[in-house]
Parts: sequence; C-alpha cells; structure tokens
Amino acid sequence: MSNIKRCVSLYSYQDEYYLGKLDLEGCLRETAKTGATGVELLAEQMIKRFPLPIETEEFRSQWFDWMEKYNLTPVCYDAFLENRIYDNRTLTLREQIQMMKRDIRLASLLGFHNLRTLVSTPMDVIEGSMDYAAKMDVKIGLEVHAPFSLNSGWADGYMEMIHRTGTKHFGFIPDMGIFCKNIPDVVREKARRHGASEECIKIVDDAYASRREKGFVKIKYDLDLGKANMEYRMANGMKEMMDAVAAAGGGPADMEYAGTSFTYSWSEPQDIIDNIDYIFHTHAKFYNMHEDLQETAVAVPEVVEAYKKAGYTGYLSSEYEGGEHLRMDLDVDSIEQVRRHQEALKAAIGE
Amino acid sequence: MSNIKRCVSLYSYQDEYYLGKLDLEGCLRETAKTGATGVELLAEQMIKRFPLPIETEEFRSQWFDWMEKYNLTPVCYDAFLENRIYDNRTLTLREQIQMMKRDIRLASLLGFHNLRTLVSTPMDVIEGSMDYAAKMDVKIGLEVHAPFSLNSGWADGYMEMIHRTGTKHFGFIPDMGIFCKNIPDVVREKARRHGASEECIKIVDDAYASRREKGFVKIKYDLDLGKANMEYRMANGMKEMMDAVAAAGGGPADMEYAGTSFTYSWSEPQDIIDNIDYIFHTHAKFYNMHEDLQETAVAVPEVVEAYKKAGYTGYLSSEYEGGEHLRMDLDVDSIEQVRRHQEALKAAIGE
Amino acid sequence: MAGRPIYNPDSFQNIREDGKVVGFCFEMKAQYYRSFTLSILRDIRLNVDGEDVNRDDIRITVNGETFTLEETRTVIDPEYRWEFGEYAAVSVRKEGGLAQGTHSLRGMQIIAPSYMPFQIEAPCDTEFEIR
Amino acid sequence: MAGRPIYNPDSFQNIREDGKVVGFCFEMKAQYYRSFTLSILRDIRLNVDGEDVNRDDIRITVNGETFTLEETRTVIDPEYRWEFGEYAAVSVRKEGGLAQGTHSLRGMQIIAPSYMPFQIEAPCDTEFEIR
Ligand SMILES: [Mn+2]
Ligand SMILES: [Mn+2]
Repeated sequence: MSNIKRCVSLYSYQDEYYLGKLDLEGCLRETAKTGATGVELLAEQMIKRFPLPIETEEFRSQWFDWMEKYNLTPVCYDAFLENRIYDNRTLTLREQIQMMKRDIRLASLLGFHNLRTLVSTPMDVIEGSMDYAAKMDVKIGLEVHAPFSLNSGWADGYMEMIHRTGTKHFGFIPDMGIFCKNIPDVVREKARRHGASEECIKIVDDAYASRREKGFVKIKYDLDLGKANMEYRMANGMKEMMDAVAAAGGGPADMEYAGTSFTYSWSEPQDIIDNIDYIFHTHAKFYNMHEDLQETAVAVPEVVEAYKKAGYTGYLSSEYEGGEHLRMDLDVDSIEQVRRHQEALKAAIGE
Repeated sequence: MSNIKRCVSLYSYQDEYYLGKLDLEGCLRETAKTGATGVELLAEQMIKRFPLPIETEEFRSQWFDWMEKYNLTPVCYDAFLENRIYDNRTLTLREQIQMMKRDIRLASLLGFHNLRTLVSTPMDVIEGSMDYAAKMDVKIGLEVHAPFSLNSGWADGYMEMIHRTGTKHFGFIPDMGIFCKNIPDVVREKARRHGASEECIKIVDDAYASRREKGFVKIKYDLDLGKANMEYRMANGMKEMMDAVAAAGGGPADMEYAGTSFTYSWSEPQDIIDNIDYIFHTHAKFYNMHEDLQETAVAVPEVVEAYKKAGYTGYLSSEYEGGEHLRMDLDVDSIEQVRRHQEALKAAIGE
Repeated sequence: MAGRPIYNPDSFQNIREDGKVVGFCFEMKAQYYRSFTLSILRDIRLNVDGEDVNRDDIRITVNGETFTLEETRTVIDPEYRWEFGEYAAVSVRKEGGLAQGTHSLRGMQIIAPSYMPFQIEAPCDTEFEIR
Repeated sequence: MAGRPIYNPDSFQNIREDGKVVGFCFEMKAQYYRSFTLSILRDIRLNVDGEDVNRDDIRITVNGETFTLEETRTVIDPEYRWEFGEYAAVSVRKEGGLAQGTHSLRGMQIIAPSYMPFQIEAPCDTEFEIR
C-alpha cells in the first residue's frame, strides 16, 4: 500500500474564482468534495489585500476553522518572489531575502510546511533564507517546471548547494508538466478553432514526438532565464520546425501552436526515483481530463508509478491548467476537471 | 509652586552625535546630567535602520533599561510623515494614515505618550489616526513652529476639528521659536563672519523690531506651504526690506541674513494661556545661551511665566538649534548649551 | 458562450465634471491568475475607434484611489493591489468624451511579474456602447 | 577649527577593476539632522576641478549596496537609510580616474524631506589629494 496523499492546488479553480462562482471557502469546499485531504494555496490569488489579512488573528482563525470544517491540511504555499517590484531596479539581495522570509512567515502563520518558490529565485536568496525556514519549520521547494528538469545541469547547481550546506529545508517540487508525452489536446483544439492547418499541426506534433524520442536537450543554468530558454529552444530544433511551419504556409494560429509547443517537455519518470530524497511536494499538473479519466498529455499512471516505487509519502497536488486554452472561446469546468483528476490519481495510487 | 517639568530633546545634541562624540546612550546620560527628567527622541536621528530596532524586544529592553538607569521618562516622539517618499507622487490618504499609525505604534512601543507631527501633515491624516492614537494612549501634537502661531487663522482650522470631533488626543506643541524678541545673535554673528555689513544688519534688525512692534501679520492656512509662506513674507514687508538691503549694497551674506530673518517670529506669550487646554508638550527652542543664562532672542522668562499662569503641568523640552549657525566655522558645544538652558528653565519655573 | 468577460459591459460611460464631459471610463478585470501590485502594471494601451489614446490621459482607480500610469510605478501598498477577479476602473481624459453609440476598443494590459523573462501582454478587445 | 567635516579625508582614491582604473570614490556624511531613505536623496551634484560629473556616472553605496541615482528613487528599505553621522561611499565612473595630486571638489547634496516646500541643497566643497 502506498502512503501517497492527495492535494488540490486552488490555482485549479481560477476560472470559477475569476467569474465569482467560487470564493476562497468555495474552493476549499470543492477540494474536500474530491476526496483530497491537502490544500495548496496561492495567497496572492485568493486573499485580498495580501498580505494584510494573514497578519490578523481574525483571518487566521477563519482559515483554521475552514481546515477543520473541510478536513483539510495546509500543504503548500505558493510564493512569488517579486524581486522586480519596481521597474527601475532589481531588489537587493537583502531586500529579496527579507521578502522570502516574509513569505516563509506567512506560510507558517497559515500552517503550511512547504513553500513553493520559482526558478527565478536567486540561489543566494534561498541560501540566505534557509536558516529562517528551518526555524519556522517550512521547507522551500523549487518548482521544477517545464522546460526545466531534474537530472540536468540546471538541477546540479541546486544539488551542489544542498550537499554543501546539508540543508533539510530545501528541495524540489516537480511539476508534472515535465512529463508530457505530447502536446495537450486542449492546446491543439484551440489552435484548430483559431484556424491552424492540419499540415502545420502535424509538423509540430511530429517534432514533439521526435524530441521525445531522441530525448530533450536539457536547459542550462543561467541567471538570464530568457537567454537560457532561447538556447534550449534552439538546441531542441525550434528553428527547423518553425521554418517547416512557415514553408507549409503557417498563419498566426499555426505559429502560436508551434511556439507554444516548446513550453511542454518530457522527462523520464525515473528522474523522480533518482531524486526522491529531495522531493517534498509535487504539482500534479494536468491540462484536460476526459470522462474516462485519461489525461492525453501528462503520463499520470507512469509518473505515479515512479512515485510509488520511490516510496514517496508526500502529496500529489492537482494543478489544472487547461482553462487558459478554453476560456477565450468556451466555458471552463475546473470543478469537474479536478474531480476527474483526483479520481485518476486515486486509481493510480491504488487507494 | 509650579508643576512644570523639564525635558531635553536629543535633537539638541546633533552636532556631538554627528561627530561621534555622543551615541544615543551618551545623549541620554547628558540629558540626565542637566537635571531634566524627560526625554524627547527623533527615532530617525539616533536609531539606525529605523524602524527595525524598535520592533525588537532587544532594543526596547535596552531602551527601558536606559530610562531606568538615567531616571528618565519618555515624553515626546518626533515623527516625520514622509508622505512624498517617492518622487513621482504624494502617498494616498490611506498610505499616509498607515504611516502615521506606524509612528504612533513605534512611539507607544518606546513608552512615549506624545507624538510631534509637523504642520505639513494633512488634517485628514490626523483625523484618520486619532482613534488609533486614543487606543494607543498617544497624543498627537501639531508643532507650532515659526512662522506659524497660535491664535491665527491657521490654528483655527485645527481648533474647529478639535471641537467637532471632541478629541482628547490631538493638540498643539508650541515651539518657543515663535517667541523671538529679535533675531538670534548667533545668526547675526554668522552673517558678520561671512561679510555682512553693519548697515544692512541694522536694516534687517530694525525691520524685525518694527514687525514685532506692529504685530506680525499671521500666516494663513494653505495646503501649499510654500505659497502660504511667501504670502506671509510679503504681508510682513519682505519686499521693502530686501529692496532696502539691496539699495545699501547688500552682498550674499547680507541677503542671506535678510532672508533668514523671516524664519523667526514673535507671538504674544498670552497665546499660551489662551490655548493651554490644547497644549500637551512644548519645544523650548533656543539658539544661544550665554554664561549668564540669558537667551538673547527667545523670551524664556516671559514665556515660562505664561505657562505658569496657565497652570501647565507638562514638560518644557530644551531644543537647541544654534549649532547650525556655528558649525561651518566654529566648534559647537551643545552639552554646555543645554546645561545652561536647563538652568535657565529651572530658574524661570522657580523649582 | 463567447469567452470569459473582461469588461463590465454596463460600466462604459462618459465622465462629467462641473457639467462638462471631460472623458470616459469603464471597468475591466486583470488578465492574470493572481493579484499584483500596481507597480508591476507596466502599461495599459488603449485604441478607441482606431485612435490611440495618449498614455498620459489614462488613469486607473483601485480601491477608491486614482493613479496615473506614471504614479503606479511606485504603488506597492496592499491596499491597491489589482485583485484577481475584481474590476478596476480605467478612465481616459478626453474633452467632450465619446459620442453616443457603439465604439470599438482595442486594449492591452501589460504586466511584468518578476519571474518572467518577458512582459505579459494581454489583448483585451471589445465593442461597447455609450448611451 | 575649520568647521564640521563632511568628507572622510582618507577616503579619496581611484577605483581599480581588473587592473584598470575605472573611476574614483570618497566617503561623505549627509548634511541633514536625521537619517533618510535614499528615495528622498534627489540628487548628488559633483564638479571636480571645474568639470561637472555626469549624473549617470555617480553611484552611492550604503550598507554594502551600491545604487545609481536613478535606482535610489525606489530605495525605501530601512537597511539602506543614509544614517545620520555615518559615511556613505560615493563613486564616480571615470576611465583612468583622477591624476595624483590635489583636486578641488564642489559637491551638492539635494534631499527632499516631504514636509519642506522646497528641496534642501547642501553645498559640500573641499580639496582632496589622490596619492
Ligand atoms: Mn506548477
Ligand atoms: Mn521644534
């Protein structure tokens, strides 16, 4: 039997929240209905006047009442290090560490023991916050989001830091978007609706399949994320593919589909097993759950299998990201999407 | 017997602090040596990394240890509402009220029950902070600094607010610079050192004497302080005086002396008696104390007499402001100046 | 359904001051998945009926406070975050405002989350009616 | 006595980077009676030996952090107040730095405390020696 637990990131319900159909409590209620026991929060998404309410007894007591009422555990707090909050400079290292510590404290105030940080967070900021994280019993998890991957030159830099410092309060949060067998169907359908041609779609899909087959050239560590990303794209044949799409008469929808295809990537599920000691939490990213509980892009069963093999005891946190490909033209039903995804996770875990 | 108490504003020791001859504790020690029992603090002057230390138990415990060691009472916290902290806008009313509340809280954390605010503080900010001030047991005192005065159109606006709201937590802090019989001798001596002519000095001194005799035309209430000040100067004959100085061949030192003369003013000591219900604290501003304990500009005995008549039970807080007229060319001895001033206050109070 | 609404359709109207029409305004929601400080709202671009609106003529109102786009550069106070899912009022200074009838608006919200290597440009086009 | 010192006389020196002289620097104290956030330091003007220094070439270093005068506009963090009585380092980018010997400096600190109807300009003139 596996000890893997299930969580929902409230990020998933963003379309209902935007429309006013769900408020924060509504999202928690829907989370509970799926059978998940963990909750992941973007405070800056659903707590108005962030961070003021978190500093008040009143809000915190409301929050913990909700946790009890819906039988939920605060699992992961998603932070955004706004280190370019002013347009005329990047915040100094001290200012950034102070902001990171603020987020660690806010997470802790709401009962979270994991904090998600983004790849743009400078290593010095992480190191400068680690003692405080330990003191507050919060683990900083670096989100490994496509096009980044574990077992890469990029990840090695962080591994070196983990080993050098011996920290138990920094590790990785894989985002399952790094396990895309192919481009999500909702993205392809959007391209079709917007006028992409079958010929161009095939060029892009074939190129993705070929990258997957040959293995993605991994992204390098570079403080200039834009530069690293462009090098990554070129090394993975973006130019050739774009040329082919152009030669096939690709219009804006084709070009957009082609460009977007580089935001998805495939890593071997074995990466999870290799790095399990440094994985505290997981974003179970998905794009479209069919009625038969199939996700056509993310390799849910294969990845969950790796987690089971590795003996993972943390949470898999449903993170629905299909809405953005629908909402321009169609209704979004995040509630049903998350429900299906939780069912699929449950089955894969073998509860 | 009078219940007037004596205090020292650490502002007085700025020259020694600047030179590193006194640190914060040193200033407190010197204050105690004068026989004063109250202390007035500019946190932004002597607490480094303001306001961070005040938020720490460590600093506060040090502060209260000092209060006990030197037998001092925290009397007044001098706040600076930095409502134009960015150069591209004035802070919003909410931001300003938040800053004012922060200062009230900081004052309270250090045991102060009076907070000095400046004439530039918008009325809305004061009103918006008054409930909080009451809750924190801190009285907001508007500094009545030359060229402003009590019993004036300017003061009436605040009086109206006091009566309308019935507040017990807002009033005035007269700065005794409003009781200058003449221009301070240190200012005149500086002008001489810098080359002012006796003829021009006489023109300026006579003009001051004439203003004092006729009574100063009082400054009006205007959110545009620069405009209000210029109108005030014109109404008090600045142009005529400047023309006379120019006609007498005045150079830069003469012109500076002439211009500076308008930063001093004379109000009737009766103003204190008339407004005593709204006076919680007082800046006993002075410019130069002679060995015989005479201040040649500020009417110390006359003003203290008015305070006694009025039955004032608050503090008179020595605020030495002569250093700025000496430090370009000469040594400053604030410690001796404050000592003499406290002696003069003691004598005037009749302790 | 025609896609997720961005604008409050009932919000488009001319602005009157002292009996004169001095501009027009409307309400819109930010096209991002979380709230943000106005300091990272790096631009709002508007084109009405084919004519570009001058940047200096644009104001944004959040939580009762109105800022120029120059002023937003230093607005980091929690009171003035553009909350996720909440309307902000955008107003445009324009003598005489807009004529009654239907107008077309091409809008663009530009924000710069610190972790993005590029700014995010969200096109927000619509037709609207001034009554 | 010749008046209160503003500059640290021992601080004037050329700056070397990778074996090349890229500018010069010195330490000075703020001419105000309290500390302030760098955001209200509205300008530092320098004229060395009769020649104006380009504003863009000036940097200020407080508590180990270096800012351009454009950057200081948004520096309000307590860590970077220019503390009363403490030196800040001012550096100037200038290829080759300054020649050995005596130089004259006309300096001006300009700050804008919010409650003042005008900016405060503090002239800070001195002679100094580069060794
Ligand atoms: Mn994710
Ligand atoms: Mn005063």
